[in-house]
Amino acid sequence: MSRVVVDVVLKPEISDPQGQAVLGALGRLGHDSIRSVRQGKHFVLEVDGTPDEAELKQIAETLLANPVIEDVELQLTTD
Amino acid sequence: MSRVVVDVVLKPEISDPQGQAVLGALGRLGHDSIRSVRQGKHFVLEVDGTPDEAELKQIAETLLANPVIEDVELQLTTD
Amino acid sequence: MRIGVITFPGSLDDVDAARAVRLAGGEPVALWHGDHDLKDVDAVVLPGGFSYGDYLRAGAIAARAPLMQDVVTQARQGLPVLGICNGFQVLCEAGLLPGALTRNSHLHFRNRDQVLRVERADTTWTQDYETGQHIVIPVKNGEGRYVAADADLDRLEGDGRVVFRYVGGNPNGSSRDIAGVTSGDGRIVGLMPHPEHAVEDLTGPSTDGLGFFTSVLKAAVNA
Amino acid sequence: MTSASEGLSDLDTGPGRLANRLDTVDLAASTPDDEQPYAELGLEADEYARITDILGRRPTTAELAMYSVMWSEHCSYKSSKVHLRQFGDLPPSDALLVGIGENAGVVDVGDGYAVTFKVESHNHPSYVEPYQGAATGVGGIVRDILTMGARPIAVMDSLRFGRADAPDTARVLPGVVAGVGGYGNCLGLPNIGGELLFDDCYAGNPLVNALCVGVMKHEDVRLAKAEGIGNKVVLFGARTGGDGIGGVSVLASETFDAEGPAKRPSVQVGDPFTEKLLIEACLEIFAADLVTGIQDLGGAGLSCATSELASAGTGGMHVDLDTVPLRDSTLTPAEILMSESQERMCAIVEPAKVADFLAVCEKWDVLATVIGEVTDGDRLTVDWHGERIVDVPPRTVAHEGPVYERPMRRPADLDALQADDAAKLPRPTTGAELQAHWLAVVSSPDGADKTWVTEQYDRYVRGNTVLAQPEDAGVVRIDEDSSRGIALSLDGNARYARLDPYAGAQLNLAEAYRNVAVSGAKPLAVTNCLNFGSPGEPEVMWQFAEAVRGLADACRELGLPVTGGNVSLYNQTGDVAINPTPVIGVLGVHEDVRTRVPSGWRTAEETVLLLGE
Ligand SMILES: Nc1ncnc2c1ncn2[C@@H]1O[C@H](COP(=O)(O)OP(=O)(O)O)[C@@H](O)[C@H]1O
Repeated sequence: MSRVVVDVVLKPEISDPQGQAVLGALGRLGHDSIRSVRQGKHFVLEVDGTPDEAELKQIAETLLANPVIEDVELQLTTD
Repeated sequence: MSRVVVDVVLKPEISDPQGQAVLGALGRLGHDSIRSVRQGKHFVLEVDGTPDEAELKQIAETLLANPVIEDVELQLTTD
Repeated sequence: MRIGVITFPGSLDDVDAARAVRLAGGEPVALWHGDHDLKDVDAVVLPGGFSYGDYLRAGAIAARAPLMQDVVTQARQGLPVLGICNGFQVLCEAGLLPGALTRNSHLHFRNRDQVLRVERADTTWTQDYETGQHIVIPVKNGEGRYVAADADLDRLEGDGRVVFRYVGGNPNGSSRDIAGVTSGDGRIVGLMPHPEHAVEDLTGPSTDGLGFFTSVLKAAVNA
Repeated sequence: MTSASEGLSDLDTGPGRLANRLDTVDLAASTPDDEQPYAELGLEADEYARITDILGRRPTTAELAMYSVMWSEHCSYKSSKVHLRQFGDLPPSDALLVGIGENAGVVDVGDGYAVTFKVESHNHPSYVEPYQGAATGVGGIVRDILTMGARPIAVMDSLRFGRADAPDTARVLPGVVAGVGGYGNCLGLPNIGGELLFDDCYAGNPLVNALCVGVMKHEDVRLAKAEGIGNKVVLFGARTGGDGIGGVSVLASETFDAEGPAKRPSVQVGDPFTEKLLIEACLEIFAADLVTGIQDLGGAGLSCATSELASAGTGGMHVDLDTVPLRDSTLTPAEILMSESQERMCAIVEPAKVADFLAVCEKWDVLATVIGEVTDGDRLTVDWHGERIVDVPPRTVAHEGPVYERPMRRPADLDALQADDAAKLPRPTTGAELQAHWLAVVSSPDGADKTWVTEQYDRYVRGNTVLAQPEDAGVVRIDEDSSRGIALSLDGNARYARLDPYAGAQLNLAEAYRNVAVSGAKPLAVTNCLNFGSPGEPEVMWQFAEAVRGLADACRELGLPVTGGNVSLYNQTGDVAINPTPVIGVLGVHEDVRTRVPSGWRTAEETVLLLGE
């Protein structure tokens, strides 16, 4: 069985109100060295057998993310 | 400047309806090899200067995650 | 009796909570999240809404607001506190109440008139009810699923700290149908449904919510 | 098709242009023959010629951007204006405090209260990114209402999708509903009603129309105009980013075809939390009397806000574009002027009040920046890095755009459609057939229970909702002491409008009117959202003209003013237009909401009466 990690992040040009809110909170709590925060999604998939990379890529790009506003990063680890 | 990535995942014993919903959708789309999906959060922080690991750990464990239900993983990369 | 209602950025039901206090015969006092001033109130209500947009986790950022430090200190010394919906989430995030509130199991926001069973009629906020009484008040949330580790839930049940349970359908998938819990001393209560929306026949499904506010007024008189 | 944003990036680097050289007014004057990509930006050759005429030279890149977005169908109403005039020509109504032309009309509802309400479409963005498209649709209409000086108090939504069992409906519908709910719920605005209908014609072009209503005292009405030389122009709310650039012309004014991600995303991500703070900050600013004019930033962003404020005002305006807080430092000046980043407002503030204004914004964590001032004269000027990049008469941008009398033709298939009436259908003759008919009717998604949708909307927040789902009209209390309140209904019926747009629009109005009246309210005013196909199609233009004429005639008959509305054209997939879909909102007043009449049988042995024919 393999583990696939998919991180979905907003495209850099898209505004990220959640990240902004976290950044604001960090500032108020005195963590002044943090310059920016972006918040995305983190998926962990367990896949039977050897994963089909093309299939996973397609899943990531069409179901897990909306390519209009999001980018994806895929990491595969086979146990 | 450094980049810190924090992944927040639900503790294994906490049920994850979002991951479940994704898994259901994958099944309906014919992706039968996916056995499980868990959905978490993915933060990318940009930090001025050399990051203070202890401070970042504290931020991750007390603000970015709720230790009652979530676990965190921290990765640091300095440019 | 002076009952404080805290406004955080993104609080929505603060006007409603203040109205409920007034209709129950109390004096609502507006409190601001950024101050360090509880204005000598006899009790505090944390209202519903989306403080800080509910970004990160519902209630997480508000739990770290300046005024919350004062609330935590005074609550530990016995100041009655009621957290409604987002207020409940804030109290859990601030560590004043156990457990956590997570995304509804069906993943949708849900607004409906909800039947609750009162499990404890001896807290500061529920003494005008009877144990076992059914009340109807609106529920409306997207992150209202109460969760905690099983052992913690067992302990909560054992200690009698479950104050309300959903009856006739669980609107968000909460563990053991839990709708509200209390602190060990019964002075801090948090629940997802909205008693402040059930205080007038004209605008609510019932007036069953008034009891929360009349209860605390009684407690304050007897204190 | 080239998107406007691609066209734009050509502007600074493309052929015929000096690469990386800022296109200033001086440069434009000295290089009159430079070719400009006006066509890619959606402008016609004669429109471009008119701009050159107005300016006496070719426009700069930034000016071209401004004209192209402001002269788009979405902002200029160039195809619909000649018809919409009929609404302005309706007999004056005593109840009307502010009429068509402002961000939203204002109606007197008694006891010194005024109510403003309006519907707006966000159809195309909701197809591309259902959640964010619908969410930002709600955000936009709420800012329109706020701009008038009112506290927004409720929202409604009228939704149309392809067939309920079409696969794409499963993508679009849940996202749209979650977006309407996500944004409205987070703002604390009760949702008091709406519509949910299905038809094949919306499969590639769903309709998302959102209504907002707000209340204020008469003396609190604010207008969008820049007055008082030396007064400051303050931009407040979210930072300006690269989102939504070209959205106005591409998403709202061109036939939509999915062509994948653009370089600059034409979809915006909404931030209801920031909007909630904007609402509270604005209301505090209004209460302290700190603004002389105010405008929200919607389609066409700063181009629209600055030119409209200046055009409606008495003087000119100067803006220093370098002062605009950016989220993305790579934006070109033209992009900054066109950006449709959400949750922004623009106010005109007397210099002596600027400090107080900024203090209120700071209290609510709202970023506010002085970006310019009202000037002597009648030009709108914009500087970038110390050089002049815009110098235009603002009226020519905002209010004196092109106006077209588009050709019209009665649809060729209309006679056949009308002749093919229900009387010709075979009647059920057996019990089994009758049962099948009955099942088909009761299982129609249009008639189905709407709880799956309405449960995702908060209808209780603010504690003044007297009637909401499943009632035909929403009723909201506006004064707790007197129990004065308002009723609203939002209705459309595109099948009627397809069969006869004139009568169909009238029937839609009658339905909304009846819904308000049966709640016990007195109907006072009308708003509308007119969703049609491409204005380049004579048959679509005919449908549009007929619907407007029908609505205007019916309003005259009922003695109601039209206080505002929205036109959404280019609703089609390929060559096929949606059914003409006028969506009509009627506002009524309740002197005492305690006397409202809910629908449904309440107690046993009530008498049932049928009124009318
Ligand atoms: N998209 C929507 N948003 C909000 N409320 C809606 C929406 N669609 C339907 N409703 C509400 O649900 C109820 C039932 O709608 P509907 O079945 O269309 O009723 P009717 O056929 O009586 O007009 C009404 O109160 C209506 O306002």
